[in-house]
Amino acid sequence: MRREIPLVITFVVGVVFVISYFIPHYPFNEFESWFTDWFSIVGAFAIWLGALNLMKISTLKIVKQKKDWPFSALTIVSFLIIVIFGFYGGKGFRDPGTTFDWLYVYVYTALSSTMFALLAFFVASASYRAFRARNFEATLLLVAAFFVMLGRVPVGDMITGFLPLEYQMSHWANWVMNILNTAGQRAIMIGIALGLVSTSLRVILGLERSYLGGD
Amino acid sequence: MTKQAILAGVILVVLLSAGAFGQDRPEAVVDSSNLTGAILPAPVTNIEAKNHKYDDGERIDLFWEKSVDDPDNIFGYKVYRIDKDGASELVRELLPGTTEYFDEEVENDVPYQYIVAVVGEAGEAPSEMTPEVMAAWEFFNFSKLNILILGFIVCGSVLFFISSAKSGKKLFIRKIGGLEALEEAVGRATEMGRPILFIPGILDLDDVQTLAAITILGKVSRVIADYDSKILMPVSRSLVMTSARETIKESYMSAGRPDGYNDNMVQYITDEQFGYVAAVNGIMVREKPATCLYLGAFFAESLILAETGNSIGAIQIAGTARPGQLPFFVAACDYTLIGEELFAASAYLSGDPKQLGSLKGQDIGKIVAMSAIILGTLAMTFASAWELGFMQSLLDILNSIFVTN
Amino acid sequence: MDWQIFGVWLAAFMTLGIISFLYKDNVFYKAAEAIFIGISAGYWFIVFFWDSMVGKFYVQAIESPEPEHHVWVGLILGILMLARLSNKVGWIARWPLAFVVGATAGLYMMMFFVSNAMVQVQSTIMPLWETGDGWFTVFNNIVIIIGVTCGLVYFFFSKKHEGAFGVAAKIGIWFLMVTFGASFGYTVMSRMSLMLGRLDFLFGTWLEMIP
Amino acid sequence: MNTRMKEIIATVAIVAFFLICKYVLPKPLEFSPLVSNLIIGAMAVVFIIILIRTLQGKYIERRIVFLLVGIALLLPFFMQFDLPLQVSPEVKATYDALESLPPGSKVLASFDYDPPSAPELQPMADAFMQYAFENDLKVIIMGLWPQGPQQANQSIEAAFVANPALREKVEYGVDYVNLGFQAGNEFVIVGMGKGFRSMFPTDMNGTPYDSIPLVKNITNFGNIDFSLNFSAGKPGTVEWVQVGVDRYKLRMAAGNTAVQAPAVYPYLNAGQIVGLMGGMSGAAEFEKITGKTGKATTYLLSQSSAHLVVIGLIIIGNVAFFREKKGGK
Repeated sequence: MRREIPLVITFVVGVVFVISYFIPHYPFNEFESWFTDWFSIVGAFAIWLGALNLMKISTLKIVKQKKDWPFSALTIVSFLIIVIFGFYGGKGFRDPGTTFDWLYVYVYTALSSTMFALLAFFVASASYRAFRARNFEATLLLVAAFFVMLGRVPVGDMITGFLPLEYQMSHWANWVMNILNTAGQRAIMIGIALGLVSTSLRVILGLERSYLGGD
Repeated sequence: MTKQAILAGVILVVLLSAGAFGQDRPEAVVDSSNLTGAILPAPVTNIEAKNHKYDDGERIDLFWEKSVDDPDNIFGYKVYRIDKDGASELVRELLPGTTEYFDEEVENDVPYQYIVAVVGEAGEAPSEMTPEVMAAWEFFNFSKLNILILGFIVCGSVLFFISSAKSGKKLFIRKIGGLEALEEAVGRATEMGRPILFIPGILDLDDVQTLAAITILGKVSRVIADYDSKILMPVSRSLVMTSARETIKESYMSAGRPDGYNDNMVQYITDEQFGYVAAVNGIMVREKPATCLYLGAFFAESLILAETGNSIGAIQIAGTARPGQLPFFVAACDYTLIGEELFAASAYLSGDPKQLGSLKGQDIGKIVAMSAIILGTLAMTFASAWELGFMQSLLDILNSIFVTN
Repeated sequence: MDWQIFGVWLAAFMTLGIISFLYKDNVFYKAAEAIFIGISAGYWFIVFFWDSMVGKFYVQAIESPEPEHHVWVGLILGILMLARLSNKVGWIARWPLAFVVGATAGLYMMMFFVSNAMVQVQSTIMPLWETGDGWFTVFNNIVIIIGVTCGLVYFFFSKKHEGAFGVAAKIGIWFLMVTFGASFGYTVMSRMSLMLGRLDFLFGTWLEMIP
Repeated sequence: MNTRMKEIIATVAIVAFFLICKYVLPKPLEFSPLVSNLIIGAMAVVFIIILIRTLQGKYIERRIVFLLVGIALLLPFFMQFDLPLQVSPEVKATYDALESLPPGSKVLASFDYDPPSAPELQPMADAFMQYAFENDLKVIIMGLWPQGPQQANQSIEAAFVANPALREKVEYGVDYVNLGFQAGNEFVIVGMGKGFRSMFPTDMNGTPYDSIPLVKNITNFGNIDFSLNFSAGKPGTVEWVQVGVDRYKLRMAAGNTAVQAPAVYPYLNAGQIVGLMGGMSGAAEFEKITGKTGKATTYLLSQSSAHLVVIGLIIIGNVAFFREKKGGK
């Protein structure tokens, strides 16, 4: 039973979504909107699960005094702070001027943006040490990258300023993006779409069960 | 019997609508009294009301050509709906420039008529009343029949090949270039007496890319067991750790050297992305592996790993289906399994009927796509260049197969 | 105390704390990271609570004049999801998981098949003859058609890459490489922009040096 | 001197640097053309030194590369150059689509991004908001990312700051509305196809859908004239195209982060979206064509210099690579 019920659920729900694409009326449209509503609610719980799991792991770390446990305490405290202000704020919790908004602007934004901004430095350093034109394919890649990188900023047009306007770098970049890139992306896209169709089919029919985990 | 009933129904409807036509235009509908002495704007023309096709019988589409006074001398349009009792209702006021309205507040199978009035300074200029129209209910969306058929072809071939692979039929998959490179790279590490680093991405076991990586790990660890070289495998998920340990252990068993295996080959580091990368970097710098394999789902850490690998002079082979990271791997690694090649490699190595069959089924889909593109292009070219009639009809057929709206 | 000024200083301090990772992993970075993890989990927690649970579920199920009872099923599925936290009853979390996986599979199957396969195939069918857009358009059409077809050939696994087929696969991989190059260039652009945003904050908002 | 000492000295130096920046240097700081050119010259010299060192087989340390990039990104902020900027066809198409909308049109703006992507997408959103309010387009805001609606509020505020007259003119609930976030990724779009009301029973502040004048008559995508989507990943433009455009016939243009943009071009060329703004350059072009110059335009010089640095580093690395390869043979 532990295995069969999930397989039945997956089958029924998947089939309803496929059928309601073709048959636009009752009962499938009704089911589809029900499932859509449920999905939205389950999605919220999935996020809570993640948050609660984080709290669980952090608490265990503190209790067992594992390495770096003070940082786990910091995580829990900051979680609690924003959650408390969020609840306290009521429905307008994130209106400009609220404490929650203050936390969003000055703490959350600063931290999350900087975290991802670090990548700028890693890209640069990898450019110096790792990106090599070691064969024809890699050379092609780097040359295309140069065209795009120069063509998408004014400096490209400045370098090619001696050429007529429609032959300047930005037009080359446009061409690379709209023609060459489109062609390649399309091939990848069609391939991925077919892959997704066959994976989805296997999932709906219960041939693919790895998402259910072991035992 | 049924036929007669339908006939009777049709006659009834015709009579009713004739009756509706016979009625005077309801006075209450629009106020066309000319109060200011200004001239009424020109009414809209060619008004048409249609049942919206292939829905649940919940919508009527209204189209018209805009008033010649639009946009300078009018305030907008008003849509009136008249039900079968002759009662009219203002359903919506629209902006100048509008030429269509979709009425979704109608009941199924009830006849309605419509009037669109142009609102100007002098008042409203009504259009003609449309013939009666009903929002009808259709069982199947026939405009999507082609999608269903194409879908059946792709899904059918996937299922067909899976079942034929299961029944023991041998399915041909071309050799994947990266696999040979993989074996060479392991050999090189052995010659140099240095370890091999294997990173299975940073996602958990429920991701197909991680699964493919574990399949390939089976092959790699078998070669390692045969050559008696050393493997390092820091992972960021505890489930991945368990299954990687089992895989490597199995390889050592089947190579006849169960004593060569130990659990330290696979180590769990941390779930935290950057923390994991920092730790792996440390291992790379300390142990100086001769070969680094990055197979699985990667995010921003791809280029950090590849850079460190490069700085210690390792041979690097990567494979991922995440398009965002592929450029960095291709530029920084010696060999890269691109997208589907990762899954193909896994299918090739494992011989799993499910994977092989899907791969084959997808190939059928690609044949359909490629032939449609080539045929369609030829047909369109000939049709436009020499106006060949049969080419135009071929093109029309292809268009009807691939049209989606 | 002016909270806005304090906020800017705090944000600057946190920004520098994370940037310090570039030198090496250190206690400031770890602290900033720990706060980040907590704050972002809390942020999502709260927004999902107000917008999804109160803004949608509560309104639909209870507050609305015509309550919709079916959403209670969604709530039950959601609660079952939380069973994952326990080892004993964790297996029951597979039911909502099966629901999510099934819904996603069913929707994706149609979405991707139509938008990413059929529409793309249809729009790759283009004339190789001048139809009023000039011969350069024809040239571009040829390039796209060759690119897409050869790209598909490269990802075709049922036939060996030899002869004419091998040549097509080779051309296919070149197209893929140029595509990756374009992505590469764009990704660099993106990464640099992110850092620019932070520098603008540090030297503009905080230090007020940027004109 | 041991490492510990060095680190302490470096920390003190960094703190001193920021304190000097804060309390000593003139504000705002602007380089004269001479100084700007000298700096550019100095950077060129640094690159030549790096090239020579690398050719000698002495790769410079990562942290020095980091520092170099930081400088290359930072210093152009203080320089004044006039940059030529050509608007690409896909950005122009976005603008043309907006221009073709008669006043009073209802535009659905989905904010599907978070603060890390804001440097690229916020300038587009700011310019769009100001444009929409000035041209009397009715904006319906929503987010598939929880942070989106809050970013939208920032854009509205930015529009009010850029054109203070708008603060009086524009009214919440009549000229724009913020429906907030809803969980469920692409399923939210599916649900909206059936009815906006079911996915957003209330707006961001809990006002019931039916008591908001702007949206109470909007049932689904059929009542929307145009849609603009600011997207940093999944769910975003791809999902909007797949569900909103291909299934519910929405007319749409998109603003994307540069990471995502290349994958969206096939949709653009297949006519599934009418326009596309990609990354910082797309944002700057959009600012230029709408005449709402903002952050993206000021970032362009730094962006250019960063690209040059990356290209320079790749070239230096490869020159050394080929030399080694030759030497190896």
